[in-house]
Amino acid sequence: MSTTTQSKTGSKKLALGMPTPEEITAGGIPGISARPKLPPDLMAKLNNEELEEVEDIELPTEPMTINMGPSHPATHGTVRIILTIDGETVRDSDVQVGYLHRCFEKEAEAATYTQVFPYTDRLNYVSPLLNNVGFALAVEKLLGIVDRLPERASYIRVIVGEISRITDHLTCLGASAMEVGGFTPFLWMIKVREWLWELLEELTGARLTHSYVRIGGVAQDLPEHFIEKLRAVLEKSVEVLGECESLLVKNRIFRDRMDGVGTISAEDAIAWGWTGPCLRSTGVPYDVRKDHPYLVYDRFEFDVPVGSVGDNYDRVAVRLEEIRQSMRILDQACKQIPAGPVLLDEPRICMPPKNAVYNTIESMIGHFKLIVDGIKVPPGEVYSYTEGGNGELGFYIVSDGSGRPYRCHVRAPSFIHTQALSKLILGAGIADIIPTFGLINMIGGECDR
Amino acid sequence: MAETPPSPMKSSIAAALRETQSPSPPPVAPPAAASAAPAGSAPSSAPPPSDIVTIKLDGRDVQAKKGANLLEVCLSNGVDVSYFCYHPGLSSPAVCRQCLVEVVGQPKLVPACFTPIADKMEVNTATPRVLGIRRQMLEFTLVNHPVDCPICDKAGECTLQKQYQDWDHVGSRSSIPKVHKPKMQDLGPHIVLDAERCILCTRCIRVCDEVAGEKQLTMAWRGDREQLTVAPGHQLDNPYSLNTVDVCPVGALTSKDFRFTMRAWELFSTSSVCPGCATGCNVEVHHAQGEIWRLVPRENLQVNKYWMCDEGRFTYKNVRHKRLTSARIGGGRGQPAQITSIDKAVAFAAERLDRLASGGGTIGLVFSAQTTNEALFALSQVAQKLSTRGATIRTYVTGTAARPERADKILRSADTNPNAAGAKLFAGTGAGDASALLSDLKAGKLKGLWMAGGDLPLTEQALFDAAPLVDGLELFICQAVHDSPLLRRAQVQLPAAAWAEVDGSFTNNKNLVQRLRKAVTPQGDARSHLELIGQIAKKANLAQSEKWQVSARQAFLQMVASVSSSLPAGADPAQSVAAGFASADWGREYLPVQLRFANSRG
Amino acid sequence: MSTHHAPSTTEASSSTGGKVRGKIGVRVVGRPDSLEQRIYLPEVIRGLGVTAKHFFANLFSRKYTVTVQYPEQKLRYPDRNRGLHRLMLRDDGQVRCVACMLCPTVCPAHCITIVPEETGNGNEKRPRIFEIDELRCVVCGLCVEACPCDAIRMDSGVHAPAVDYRGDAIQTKIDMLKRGTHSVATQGGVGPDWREKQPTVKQYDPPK
Amino acid sequence: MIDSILMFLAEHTAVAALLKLLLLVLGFVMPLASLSTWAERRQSAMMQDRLGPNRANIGPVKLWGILHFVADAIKMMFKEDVVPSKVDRFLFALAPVMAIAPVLITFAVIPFGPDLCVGQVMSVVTDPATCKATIPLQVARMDVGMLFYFALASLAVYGTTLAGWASYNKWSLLGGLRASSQMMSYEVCMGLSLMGAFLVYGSLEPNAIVTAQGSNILHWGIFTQPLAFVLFFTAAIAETKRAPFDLPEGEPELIGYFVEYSGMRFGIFFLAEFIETIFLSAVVATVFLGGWQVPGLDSSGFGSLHLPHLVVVLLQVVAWSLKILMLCWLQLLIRWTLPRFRPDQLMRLGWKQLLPLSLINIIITAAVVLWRSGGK
Repeated sequence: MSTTTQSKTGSKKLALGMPTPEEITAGGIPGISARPKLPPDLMAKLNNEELEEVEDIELPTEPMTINMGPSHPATHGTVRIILTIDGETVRDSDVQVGYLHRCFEKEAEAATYTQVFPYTDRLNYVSPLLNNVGFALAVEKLLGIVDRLPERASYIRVIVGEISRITDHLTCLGASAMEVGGFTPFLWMIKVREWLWELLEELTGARLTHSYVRIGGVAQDLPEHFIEKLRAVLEKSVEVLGECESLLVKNRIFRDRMDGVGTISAEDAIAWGWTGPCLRSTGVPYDVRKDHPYLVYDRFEFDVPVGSVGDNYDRVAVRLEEIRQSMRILDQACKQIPAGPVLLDEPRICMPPKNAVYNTIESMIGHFKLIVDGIKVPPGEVYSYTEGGNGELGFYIVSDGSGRPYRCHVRAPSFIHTQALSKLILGAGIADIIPTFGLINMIGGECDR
Repeated sequence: MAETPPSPMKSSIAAALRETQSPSPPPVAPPAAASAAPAGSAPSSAPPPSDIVTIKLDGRDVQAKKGANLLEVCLSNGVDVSYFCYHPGLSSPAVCRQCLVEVVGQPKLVPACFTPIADKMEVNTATPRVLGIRRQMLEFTLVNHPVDCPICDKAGECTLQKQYQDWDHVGSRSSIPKVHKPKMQDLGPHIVLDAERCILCTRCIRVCDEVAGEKQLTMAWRGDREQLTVAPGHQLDNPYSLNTVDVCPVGALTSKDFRFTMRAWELFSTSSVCPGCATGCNVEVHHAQGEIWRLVPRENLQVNKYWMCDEGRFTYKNVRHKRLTSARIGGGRGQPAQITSIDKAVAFAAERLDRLASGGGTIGLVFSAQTTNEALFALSQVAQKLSTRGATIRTYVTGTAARPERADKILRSADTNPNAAGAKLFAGTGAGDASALLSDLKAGKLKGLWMAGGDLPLTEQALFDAAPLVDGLELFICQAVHDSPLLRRAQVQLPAAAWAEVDGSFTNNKNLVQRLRKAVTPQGDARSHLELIGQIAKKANLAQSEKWQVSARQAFLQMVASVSSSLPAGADPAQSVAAGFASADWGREYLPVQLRFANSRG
Repeated sequence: MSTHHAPSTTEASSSTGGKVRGKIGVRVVGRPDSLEQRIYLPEVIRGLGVTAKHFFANLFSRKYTVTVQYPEQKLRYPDRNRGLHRLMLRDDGQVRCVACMLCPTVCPAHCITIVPEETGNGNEKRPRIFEIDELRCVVCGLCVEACPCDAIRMDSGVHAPAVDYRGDAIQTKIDMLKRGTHSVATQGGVGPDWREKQPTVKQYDPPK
Repeated sequence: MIDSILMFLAEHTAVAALLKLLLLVLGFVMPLASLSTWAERRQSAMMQDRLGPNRANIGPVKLWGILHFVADAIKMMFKEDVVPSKVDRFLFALAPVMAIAPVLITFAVIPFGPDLCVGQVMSVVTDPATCKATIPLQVARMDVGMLFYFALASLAVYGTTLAGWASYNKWSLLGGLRASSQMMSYEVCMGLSLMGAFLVYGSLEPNAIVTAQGSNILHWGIFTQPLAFVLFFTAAIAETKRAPFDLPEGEPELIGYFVEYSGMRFGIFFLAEFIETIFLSAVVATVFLGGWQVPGLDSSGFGSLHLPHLVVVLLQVVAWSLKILMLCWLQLLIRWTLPRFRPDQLMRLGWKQLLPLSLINIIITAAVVLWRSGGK
C-alpha cells in the first residue's frame, strides 16, 4: 500500500482540482475550515519510521482530503469524517458530530418529567427502554423512592432492558457484518430483533418508541403469556445466533477484517472515558450492572465478558457473548419475577388509577396536578447511571423543585466513544474505518443529544 | 389572584421569577405605603420597639408586630399554612377552618387568620394533630365537590387543587352520594356561578362589600344546602365584580369573558399596566399563542392593591380590534391611500417633513396621552430639531374623551388616558388641547401635522365631521393603532403597536412612572411609536444615532436623565410629574413563563 | 440503589481480564484460530453450507421465511398497539371530550389542537375543533393516559395512513369520532362500587 | 431442407459466425444476465429468509416476479441520466461501453456445443472426424482462444478505471484505482492457474480443451487440476469485482467507481457485472467441467444406447447451459455469504498466496505431464 508521507517538493495543485493540504490548513477551501494542529502523539505516530522508510521506493504522492459523510452509506446517524488520506491510508481525520442535533437536553428542560420519556426513546433508538429506565432511575433517585419501587416493576424493567440490550447488540453486530459485506447474517439478526420487537410491542404498544417506563414503575403490567412467549423467542434466537456466529466469527475473511483493527489499550480506553462493551473489549471488566448494581441486578448470576486485545474482533465477540449473558439474565428474571403492583402507590408521583380518576374528585385533582404541574421533584441535583446498550448511560438532573428539570444532561456513551474514533482509524485503511466506526456503535440520537 | 403562599417545595427559580414579576415600586415611595409593602419583604421603616413581640413559631423565635395576624406572620416567615377564606386585602371571617394551628396552652386549635399574636405565644403548625385536622378539613371540603376539573375553568390555578395536592392526597372515605346544587347560574353581566363547586369561603361576598362597597352577594340556606346567591331580582353588576372571580379559590365563579376559551395553566404571564384610565392599575397580561386572553390585577399596594375594575379587564380587546396593520401613503383630499411598506412610508414622510421644515412651515405635533413616555420624549426631541431647522412648532396634547361618570373613589378615574401626565410634560407648557388643534386647523394656521397616536376626544360622528379639516394640510403624518376616519385622510398612515405590544412606561395620575412590558408581537407591520418616530427622524436627518433611537430602554434612560436633570433633589412625585421620573426604574427583563411552571397562581 | 456492594471500579479496572475477581464473574471471550480457519476454505465451505441450507429450505418449504406479504396478509396488532387516535362517545352519541386540554398539555409534540366551546346543555363544554396532526404525533400515548374522561384512545388498530399532502394528515374531530365507540366509563361520582367495578368497554373492531 | 441450410452455413462461415453470435448473445447471455438481476435478488432473499421481489406482473401473469427485470430495465431507461458538471463527457460516456463490450466479445471463443455434422443430423455419428462438413458451435475458433480471452478481459479494466476517473469524484476515483490494481493483480494469477490445464490438455483452444476432457468425468479439469480450479475460480470472482471481492464498489465505504452514474449508464455497469459472472461460469465450465460434455455421452450416444446426432448435440448444449447456471448459482451463494476483503488483504491473497500456489501447480503439473509422456 502506498504509505509515503507528504512530498518534500512542496505541494502543488493536484489533478482534478483537489485542494492541497496547505489550502486546507489555511482554511482556503470554501466549506472546509482551518484545522488545528494535531496533538504531538498523533504527529509522532504519523511520522514514525515504519512509514518513512518506504518513501524512497515510491513515487512522491500528496495526501488527499476527502469527506466521509455527513450522508454516506456507512455513517448511520449522520457524522462527518474529514479524511486526509494517502492512497488508502488515513493520515489524519477530523470526526465531526452534531449533524443530528435533537436538542434532547433543552427539550427535556422544557417538559415535565413524564413528558421526557418519549424524548429518551429517541436517544439510543435501538434500545429505547434502557434509556427509559435510566432516566426514570435518575428522577427516582432525586425523589428518594428508589428503594420503594415495586419489585415487579423492577423485574419488568430488567426484562425489557435486557431485551433492549439484545436488540441493540444485534443491530450493532448485524450492521457491522453488513458493512463488511456479510448481508445475510445482518438480515438473520434483524429477524431475531423483529421477534423481540414484536414482544415489546405487545407489552408497550409500540415497536420502537415505547415510552413505557414511568417514574415510580412502569406504565402497564406484562400482558398474558408474555413470559412464555419470551422464552420461546429466546430459544429460537439462540439457534439463529449460532448460525450467524458460524458465518462471522469463524470465517477467516471476517476475522481478517476485524483482527487487530481499531486496537486501543485499556489505559487509553479508560482515559478516553470509554465504558460498556467497547471498554470491556480491552479487558476491563467494568459493568455498571455488576459494579454498582441497580434495580435487582444483584440477584442474577451472569458473567461480564471481556476481550483481551481491544480490537474490533474483541468488540464483536464481547457483544455476542453479552447477548448470551442477557439471555441468561432474562431466564433468571422470568423465573424470579413476583406478582404485585407495577407502579408505586404514591399519589404525588404516580398517576392514580384511571377508574378512580373518572369517579372521585380526589384522584381527579391528583391526576390534574400531575399533568399540569408535573411531578414536583425536590430541589437538588443527581447523577444516576445505568448500563446502557453502549455503555454507562448517565443522567445528570438538576431540579429547582418545579415540575420540570432545571438542567438535564445525558452522559451519552456514543458521544464519548466517538471522541476516540479519530485515534482508532489513524494509519488504518479506508476500509477499516467502517468496521471500527460500526463497532464503536455510534448512535446519532445519543451522540448528538 | 393575590394569594401566593410559599409552597413547601417552592423553587428558588420560581421565587426569583416572582420577584421579577412583582411590581417595581419607585424607591421614593410615600411613607404611608411603606408599611403595606408586599408580604415577605421587611418593612422599610421599623415600628417602635415596644410594638415588637417575639413568638415561638414551630420551635423558632420569630419577631413581629404585636397584634399582627398570625397567618400573615407564618407566611412571611416561610411557614406554610393552608387557607381558603383568608385574603390579604380583605377581612378575615375564619370560615374555612383550613388554617387551624396549635397554640400552646389553648385546648382547641385556633384559626391562624383570626388570631392576633401576643408576646411569648407558642405556635405549632406542623404537628400530627394539626396536619390531621388540616387533612380532615380538606376531606370534608371535598365531600360534596363535583368531579368537574375537566370542565372547570379554575383547574390548574385552583387553590383547592393545590391545597389537596400539597396537604392531603389521600382518597376519600365517603361513599354517600354528593349533594347537587344548581350549576351555570347567571349572576350578572360578567359572572357565572356554579354552586356545586363553591366551598363557602365568602371571599366574593367580602370583595363586594369591602372593595366595591356594594352588598350584592350573600349566603343563603344552611348546612350542606348553603349556597351563594344574589338578592332576588338583583344582579352582581358592580364595576369591580370580576374581582370575585380572581379571589374565588375554586371555579365557582367564572368570568363569562374568559370562560371556556383557554386553560389557565397554558397562559404566559407578562406584567404590565392597564391602559384603561389614568389610575394605571398594575396588571398581569395573560397571553398564549400570540394572543391576549385576559388581564388580571397584579398586586401593587400603592396603586391598585389587589384589584382592578371590570372595564379595565376588557381593554385587551382593543389590541385585536380595528387595527391598522400596514402602512399607507398618499391619502387625503378625497384620494384613497395606497398600501406600502413601512420603509417607503417612512421615507415619504421624512422627505416631505424635511421639505416643510426647511421651508419654515408651521408644523403641529400631537402628543397622544395613549402613547408611552418614551415615544413622547422622542417626539419632543424631534420637535427641538425641527425648530432648529427653521420650522415653527406647535404642540398639542390629545387622547380619548374623559368620562366623568365613571370616576369613583376606589380605582376608576374620569380620565381614560393612561399617560395624560406624561403627554403634558413632554408637549411642553405651551401645548394646546384637542380643541385648540381643531381651531388651528380650521384657521389654517398649520402647514403640517404629525400625530403620534390617532386618538381624539371626539365621538365617531364628530370625528367624521372634523376630518375634512386636515385636507388643507401640506403634510399629515398619522401614526395610529386603530383605524379611524381621521387617519384615512392622512398622507402618511403608519401602523403603531398597541400597548401590549411595546416596552415602555406610562405616568399615572399619581405621577408614578410604571413599566409596560411587551407581551405579544405587534399585529401586521405595526411598530412602536418610538420606532416610527426614530425612523422618520433618521430619514429626515433630524437625528442619526441618538440613544433614544436604539431601544426603548435607552430612550427611557435618556428620558429619565433629561427630565430629572432640571429637578431639585428630593422632589416629591406627588407634587410634580417630573419628580415621578426622577425615581423611575426600568426594572428587570425576563422571559414570560407559563403559569403551570411559574408557581404564581393557585 | 441496592445495598449490595460490588468491588470498586478502580479495583476492577486494574485487572486486565482473564481472572474471575470477587463477585464479578468475568469471562474472557475467545479468539479461536485453528488451522482450519487459517486456510480459509473449510470454513468458507461450511458457511456456504449454512446459507445453502437456508436457500433450499426456503425455496422448497418456506421453512425459515418470515416475510409477511403486506397488503394481502396482515398481522393483527396487539391490543395495546397505539394506532390512530379515536374519540369516544357518550350514551347520547355526543363526544365524550369536554375540552379539558390535558392532552395538548401533556403532548410532547404539541400535535393536538383543541378549541373549546360552550354546549348550552348539561355537559357545559365540548371541543369545537379537535385536530391531531398525525405527522407531528410521536405516538407516545401520553394523551390517552392523561385523558380524565376516557375520551381519547389510540387502540383503534389502524395505523396512520400515508398522505400526499401535509394537511391530509390532520385528523379532525369527525374522523376520530367515526372510529369512536361508546364508552361506559362514568363520571362524576357514581357511588361506592367504583373501586371494584372495572369498566367493560366494547372492543373497537378495526376495518378488515 | 435443414441440411441445405446447414450446408450453406458450413460454407459461409462468416454468416454462420454472425448467426451464432446472435444466438449466443441475444438468445442466451443477455436473457440470462437480465434474469440474474432477478435471480440474485430472489436467491439472496431465500438465503436470508425473505421472499424477494415477486410482485412485478403484467395483468395476472406474475411468474414468481421474473418480470422484475423488465420493470428494472424500463426504470433504468426512463430515469434521468444525470451527468455531473466538470466530468470528462467523452470518457464518462465511453466507460460503460468499455465495461460491457470486451466481455461480450470474449464469448466468441466459448464453445457451447460440439461440432455439428452437416448432413448427418438425424443419423448416429460415431466419429465426428468422418463428417463431410461441420459447423462448430463456437463463434470463433482460433488456436490462441484462451489468450484472446485474457487479452480482451484485461481491456475491461479500462471501463472501470475510466469511469472512476472521468466522474470527477474522489470516491469514484478511489474505486477506479482499486479496480485497476485488483484486476491487474488477479489476471496474473488467473493466467498462471490455467497454465496447468493447458499443459494437461495440450491446447490453448477452448474447444480442443473440451474435446480433450471427453465424456469421462474423471478426465475433467476439476479432477485433473483441482488446485487450479480453486485458484482460478477465486481469481476469476475477483476479476468480476463481486463480493467477497467487491472492493471497487465497497458499498458502505467507497460506494464505487460508478457512483456518479445513473439511469441506463449505471444499468450497463450493472449488466456488465452479471455478464462477467456468466462468462466466468462459461470459462470454468469449459476448462474444468468439461464444457459441453455430458458424462458418459459420446458422439454416438450413451455407450450402447445410440442417439441421433441432433439429440446428442442438444443434450450437450443443455448440459453446457446447466453447468453455467449451476456455476452462476454458486457465485451468487458465495456473494451473499462471505464478507468483503480489505484491499491489502486482497493484494496479499493475490500475490502472496494465489500466485505461488499457481506456480507450484504449474511445476507439479509439468512434472506429471513429463513423467506420463515418458520424458519425450
